[in-house]
Amino acid sequence: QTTYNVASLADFTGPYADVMKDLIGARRPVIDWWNAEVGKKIGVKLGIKDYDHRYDAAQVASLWPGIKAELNPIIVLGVGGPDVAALQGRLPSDKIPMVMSTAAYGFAWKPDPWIFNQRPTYSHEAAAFFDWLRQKRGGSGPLKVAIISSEASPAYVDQHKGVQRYAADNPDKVEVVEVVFTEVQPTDLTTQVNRVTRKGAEVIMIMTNTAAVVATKRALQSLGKQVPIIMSSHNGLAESGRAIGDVKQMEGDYEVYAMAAPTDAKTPGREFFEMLQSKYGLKAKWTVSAVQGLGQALIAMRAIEAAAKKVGPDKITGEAIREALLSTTISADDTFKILGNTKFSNEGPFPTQGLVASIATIKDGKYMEAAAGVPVPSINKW
Amino acid sequence: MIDFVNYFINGALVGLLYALIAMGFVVIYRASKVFNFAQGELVVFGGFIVWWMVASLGLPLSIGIPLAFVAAALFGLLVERVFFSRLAGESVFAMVMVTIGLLILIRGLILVLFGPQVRSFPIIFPLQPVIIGEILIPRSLLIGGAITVIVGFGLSWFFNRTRAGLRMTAVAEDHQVALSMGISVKRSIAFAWILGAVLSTLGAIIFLSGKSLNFLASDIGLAALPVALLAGFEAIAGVLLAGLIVGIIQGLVTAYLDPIVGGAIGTVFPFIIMLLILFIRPTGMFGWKTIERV
Amino acid sequence: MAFGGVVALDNVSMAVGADELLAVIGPNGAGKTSLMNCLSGFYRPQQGEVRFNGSLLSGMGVHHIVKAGLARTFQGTHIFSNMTVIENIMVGRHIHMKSSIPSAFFYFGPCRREEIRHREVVEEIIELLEIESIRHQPVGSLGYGLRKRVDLGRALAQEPSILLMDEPMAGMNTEEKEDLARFILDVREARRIPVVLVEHDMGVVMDLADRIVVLDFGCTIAEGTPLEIQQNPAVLKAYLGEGNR
Amino acid sequence: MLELNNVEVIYSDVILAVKGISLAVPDGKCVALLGGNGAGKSTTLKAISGIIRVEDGRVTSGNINFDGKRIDKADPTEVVRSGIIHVMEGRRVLRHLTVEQNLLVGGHMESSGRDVRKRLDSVYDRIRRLAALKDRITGYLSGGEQQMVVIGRAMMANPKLIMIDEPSLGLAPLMIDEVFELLKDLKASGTTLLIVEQNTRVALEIADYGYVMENGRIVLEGAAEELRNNEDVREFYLGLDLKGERKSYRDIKHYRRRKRWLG
Amino acid sequence: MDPAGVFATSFERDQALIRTRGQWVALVLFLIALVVLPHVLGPRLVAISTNMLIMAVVVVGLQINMGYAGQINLGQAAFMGVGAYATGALAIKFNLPFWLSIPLGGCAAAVFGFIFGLSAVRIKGFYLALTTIAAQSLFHFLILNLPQSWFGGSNGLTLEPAQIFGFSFVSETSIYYLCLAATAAMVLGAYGIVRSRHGRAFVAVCDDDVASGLMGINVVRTKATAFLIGAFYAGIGGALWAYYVRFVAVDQFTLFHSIWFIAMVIVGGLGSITGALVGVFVIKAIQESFVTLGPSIVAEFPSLGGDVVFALMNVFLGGIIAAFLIFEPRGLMHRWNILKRSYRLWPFPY
Ligand SMILES: Nc1ncnc2c1ncn2[C@@H]1O[C@H](COP(=O)(O)OP(=O)(O)OP(=O)(O)O)[C@@H](O)[C@H]1O
Ligand SMILES: Nc1ncnc2c1ncn2[C@@H]1O[C@H](COP(=O)(O)OP(=O)(O)OP(=O)(O)O)[C@@H](O)[C@H]1O
Ligand SMILES: [Mg+2]
Ligand SMILES: [Mg+2]
Repeated sequence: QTTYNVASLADFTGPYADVMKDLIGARRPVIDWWNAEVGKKIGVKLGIKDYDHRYDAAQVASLWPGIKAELNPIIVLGVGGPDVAALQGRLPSDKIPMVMSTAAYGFAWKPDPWIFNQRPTYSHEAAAFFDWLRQKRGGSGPLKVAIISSEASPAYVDQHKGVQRYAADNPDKVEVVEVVFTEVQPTDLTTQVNRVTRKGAEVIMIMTNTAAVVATKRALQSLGKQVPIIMSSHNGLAESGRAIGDVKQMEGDYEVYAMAAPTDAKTPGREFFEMLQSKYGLKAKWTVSAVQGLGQALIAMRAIEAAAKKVGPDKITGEAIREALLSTTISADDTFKILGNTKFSNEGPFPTQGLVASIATIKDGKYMEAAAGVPVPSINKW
Repeated sequence: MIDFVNYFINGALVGLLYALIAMGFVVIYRASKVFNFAQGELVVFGGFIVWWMVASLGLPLSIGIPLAFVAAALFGLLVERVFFSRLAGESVFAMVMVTIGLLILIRGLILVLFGPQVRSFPIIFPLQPVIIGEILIPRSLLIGGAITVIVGFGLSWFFNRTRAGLRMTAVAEDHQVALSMGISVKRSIAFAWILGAVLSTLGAIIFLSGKSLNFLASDIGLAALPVALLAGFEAIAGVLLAGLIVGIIQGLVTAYLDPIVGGAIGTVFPFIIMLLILFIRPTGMFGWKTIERV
Repeated sequence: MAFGGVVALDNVSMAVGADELLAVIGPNGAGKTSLMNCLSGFYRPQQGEVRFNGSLLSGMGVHHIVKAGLARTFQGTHIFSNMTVIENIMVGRHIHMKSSIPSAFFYFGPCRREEIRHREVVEEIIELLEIESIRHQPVGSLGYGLRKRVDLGRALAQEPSILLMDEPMAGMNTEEKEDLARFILDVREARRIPVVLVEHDMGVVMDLADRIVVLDFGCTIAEGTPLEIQQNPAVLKAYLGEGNR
Repeated sequence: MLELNNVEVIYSDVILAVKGISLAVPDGKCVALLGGNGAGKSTTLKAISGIIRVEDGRVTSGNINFDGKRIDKADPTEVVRSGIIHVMEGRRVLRHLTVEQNLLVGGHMESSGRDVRKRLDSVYDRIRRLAALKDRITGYLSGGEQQMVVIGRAMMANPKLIMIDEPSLGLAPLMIDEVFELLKDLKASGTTLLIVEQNTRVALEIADYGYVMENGRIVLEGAAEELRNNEDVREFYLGLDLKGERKSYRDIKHYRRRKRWLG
Repeated sequence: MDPAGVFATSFERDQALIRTRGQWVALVLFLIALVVLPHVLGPRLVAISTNMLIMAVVVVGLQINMGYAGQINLGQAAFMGVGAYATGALAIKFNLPFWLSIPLGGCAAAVFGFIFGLSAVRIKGFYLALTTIAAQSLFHFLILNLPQSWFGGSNGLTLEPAQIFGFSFVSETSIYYLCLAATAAMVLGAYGIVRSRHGRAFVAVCDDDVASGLMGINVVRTKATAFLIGAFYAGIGGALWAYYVRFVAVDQFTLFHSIWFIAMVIVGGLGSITGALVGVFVIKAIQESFVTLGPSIVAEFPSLGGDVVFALMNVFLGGIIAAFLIFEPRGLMHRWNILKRSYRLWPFPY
């Protein structure tokens, strides 16, 4: 039995400290489970260690050499932008791949990846939703979309740029009526929301943060308008619902991401989660963050499995894992249907083809899946 | 046209909110000559106190909010006790630097005491907007604006017309002279922070009523900074006008220029206005002129 | 020269000859300091002009006037209190030093040589003013009198071709005044430059000045030799008071 | 009423500025503290008023008593409340405030607004000049005018003891007379005075008793009369030659003539 | 400062930074330590050291700006960002070698800083300092809204490693040496600047700008120069950063970063270059040890729960800075100077 290490980056003290409990809470049990049920069989044991990167690229950069020296990891579990920023230049020379939990960013969309996102970019996910909603709406005209974004972070800008690109390339499908810029904690959005609704927006996309969702929701409420909001994983229905006080107020709004939605339904993913709870001491709650952690860890585990199969359990290297990631398809069953069939390619850090997204909503006050297996369209680079 | 009026009114009200936050800067400055970099953090802290009293402990608004003000005042006092009482008479620069340490500390405290989660802030003012014809005014901002104007003129009266206000002005002018006249610098600074904390809490209530709250909301301090600079650090009532100017211009720019530029020019515009006006009036519109004598 | 309603200087005309010690006296608030400020360019007179060696000074930037050779000391203390005595006087050498920022960045070489060269001049001044023992003390911790001496040293370090002094003796006891008077005379002797002196100590003024101008409410009320001034009834009434001969 | 016993003052834990001085200011009298630059006169006053502490200084030994109470450990505000006002050197006006506001600050301890006005009027009465300037911003006043403001401000507090650091500094002769007239007036009305002064002649005129400081120590003390006749004081502080004539500044020879009592 | 009994015998001697043999020995030892450090310490510590070196350049610049010229600068991170972006753009678009693009990055930042400094023409005192906050928001706005082809917009810039004669600075150690060389040069330069007439002009303008004007100092230019130099240092730091991380994005240079830089200056002590270095070291060391310690504490006491421990770390960090400010508001260097002074006077304490 050969022991290898996995480095787990987490934001304990930075801006996303609140979701970390579920995210890393899900990673660890997956590895324990894998060690016990898969690793044992193939002769591989994995260790894992958490590092606090404060969601700060400088911190990641200063941590990384130490991680390499101390842990000599064969794979890294990353969180978000700063990890990509600080490590995308180094991983190729260090020959260690990184698997991300969040969606990808436009800035990391480069060929020959060492970084792998289980999900495409936020814009891809949004586009999948728009296509779905347009079909659901019926009719022929493009779906009129308003975007509430912010320049507080380049990641936010990236999101709306991607959607704008999609709209520009597919004028028959999506029309962006306006991009409204706000601060991280908007003072009041009534006038802005009023304006976009009068421009005929059929849906409002907010993938920045919950504060913006809450402010928009309040604006809609005070205007007496019913326009659905589409959110993403980090500011989704549950978070926004909590932030506004009651998830019932999010009735009719949506969240979209290329993973399973953490609904109450007895899905395979849910069963896997409960198994981890009962057998491997998983403490995280069944949230989007936990799903991200599960998906991410599973991708990593399956890649290691594939690599072990190829090069033998005692010869696994970061490079071999990357090879395995690029050459094998990780089937939906391998990830307990948390992800669809995942096939990475040399084109970019996320699967450019064959991805599917789930859409969740609040209906009659209950969180539930609105659609699953929604195909993610392809978008040209922006 | 009606749009324009709407943006104008809303901008003005948001501007008044900035003015209220900026008043926190000004009040602390006026009573102690300390420029408080931690103003945004004070707002968030005040917000969390309100959240804690009302949402977490479940006290009714009529009890929770006054209690929150008391707690904020105590916190202000605590800040003075712990940080500034030892520094009385030290250079003002040192005190200003302390506020930077305070900023970092309060952030940590908020994380420990209230956690990093986004909290739902209680609905203090009714959500229904005031609707006049086609003009639609958010109620919390409207009530807040009215409160701000009253508080602004009240404080202005206090600092400019009362003896206690004069005493504090003396402290802000020159700590040593104030001491030599038997004025307690410590008490003045304590008062400044109490007032600053209470005002920040009030600001938080108006800002956050019915919205969400986590420590990132402290950015409002940054947004209010140009207002304070524009008015001049000594001008309490002047902050109202500066707030209106900044708010209205920002509102209109966001509405009409952002879509053209395709970027958030509305957020940088206050800084540009501030620079322009400072070039014309180097100590803000109503700030004390620097006296240069040899 | 007027500030709002306050007329600080009203139609004052005067001239300082080369190598002359001109004293300006007058009651408090007469406009003496304002006059000095006009001369040194700190105030811009609304009317009239200041000429030095034929060239027009008024309207020039303050630091250009200094470069033209005018140095001054200040009423009260306007000394750089966080710097040591040496550094203060070295600031006086600023206009004579040339080193650019890049050369300062590469300190060793021309910049250092220049520093040392000027340091020697400064040491001479320190010796002249007898402040050797406090050379390295921060000026902020010095008493009032010593500060005034450093102030003078700083002005001297500029190697001015005209020196303005605003109440240099204030805050000194007789002995120190004597010292300072000596310094002033020495400077005049050594450098042969005109000096304009504002002072309230009549002993000093009468003894040192070649000529005296008396201001009151911004107007010249008398001008003449010390002896003439002492007899002038207008001056006695406005300024000296009976018994202060 | 004010007594200093063996007081030592240290700045920043290293600079010993006052090295064990003792002095007494009796009730209703005027005491002058004379001495050269850097002798420690201002430091002594600051030690009494407690201001020293904000300059990173400390009274390290000895004690200061006022009206039988120890005040060397007291807060500056308490010292002022007990009736001592310190007029600091350097005309520390509150620059952005008007003359009247400056004076009002001085009267801040008065219990009611009416009492303050009354004091204000009496100060205007005593210092006519200030009444004329009352709405001017003090930062722009001339040096002498500022000096009047700070003295007026001290009077506003109605203190038992006024300590004035160099009241004549920068004043025109006529004005010095005026100020000292004022001080005499104050003294006559029962206020005790402790004056630090470089203008030895006028100081000794008003003072009952004088101390001469050098290098942080008291080197000479005596009744004003005595001091005036002391040979050294005459030469070094009054600038008189042996015959009692004032020497001309032009005639001073350039060498170190200073005779030091100590170190 | 010399111990008792040592006197300067010449002006050169009096001005020298290092006056006794002991100090020389200490300095040489320190430099040797810096040089051999990568061979002794583990890579994590080397990385931290590299980080500290980069910060040191930025903070030394801030020290000149703030500690000497008295201008609080809230835009230092933005200036650093300008340097990083300029360097990145030059290296990518024009293929400039690093020894050209780094100084040019510094210059770009210097120009940006100078423009803000020029507002000293009209704006004075605290108002001037606070206008630098506009630098932050302008920088952010411009990078995100200028054409993507210039500075990459929201995509940021990705750099190739610095290269010279076919050697590329990829390894942690090589980057460390690159930064060490640059930082040493910059720090030495800083000592030169503050001892020259410019340094004195900065302090003079800070102390009393009216009087310094009347001493022949061009006040506006001096203030603007202070910003220029501060920004130049920030720019160099940013340029090194660009080659270190090899990816530049706006969110690496936020106001909060500026605030930390200021905290470093304060902890070290205003008005001392050495203080700036000490401040960087202390804060960074504390920060890094917390980051390192955190996960182990959680591993030891899982019951505590990660977030609580980490939040407490934040409080600690803030508390330490606040404690510094309360008990040593003038920074560590001030304490050190007092110690030295008593040593100099020893054995005669007063
Ligand atoms: N910048 C200014 N703004 C407003 N008023 C001014 C200004 N400068 C001077 N003054 C006024 O001008 C008058 C003359 O002042 P100045 O300082 O020249 O007097 P001075 O003769 O030097 O008196 P002193 O001997 O007391 O120093 C004063 O009444 C003063 O208040
Ligand atoms: N804040 C301070 N820090 C350090 N040393 C100080 C400080 N203030 C004064 N000193 C030192 O204490 C000594 C006495 O100073 P002080 O101001 O009491 O003198 P003084 O007698 O009032 O002189 P002057 O007549 O010049 O005003 C001086 O040597 C001075 O250097
Ligand atoms: Mg004058
Ligand atoms: Mg004194």
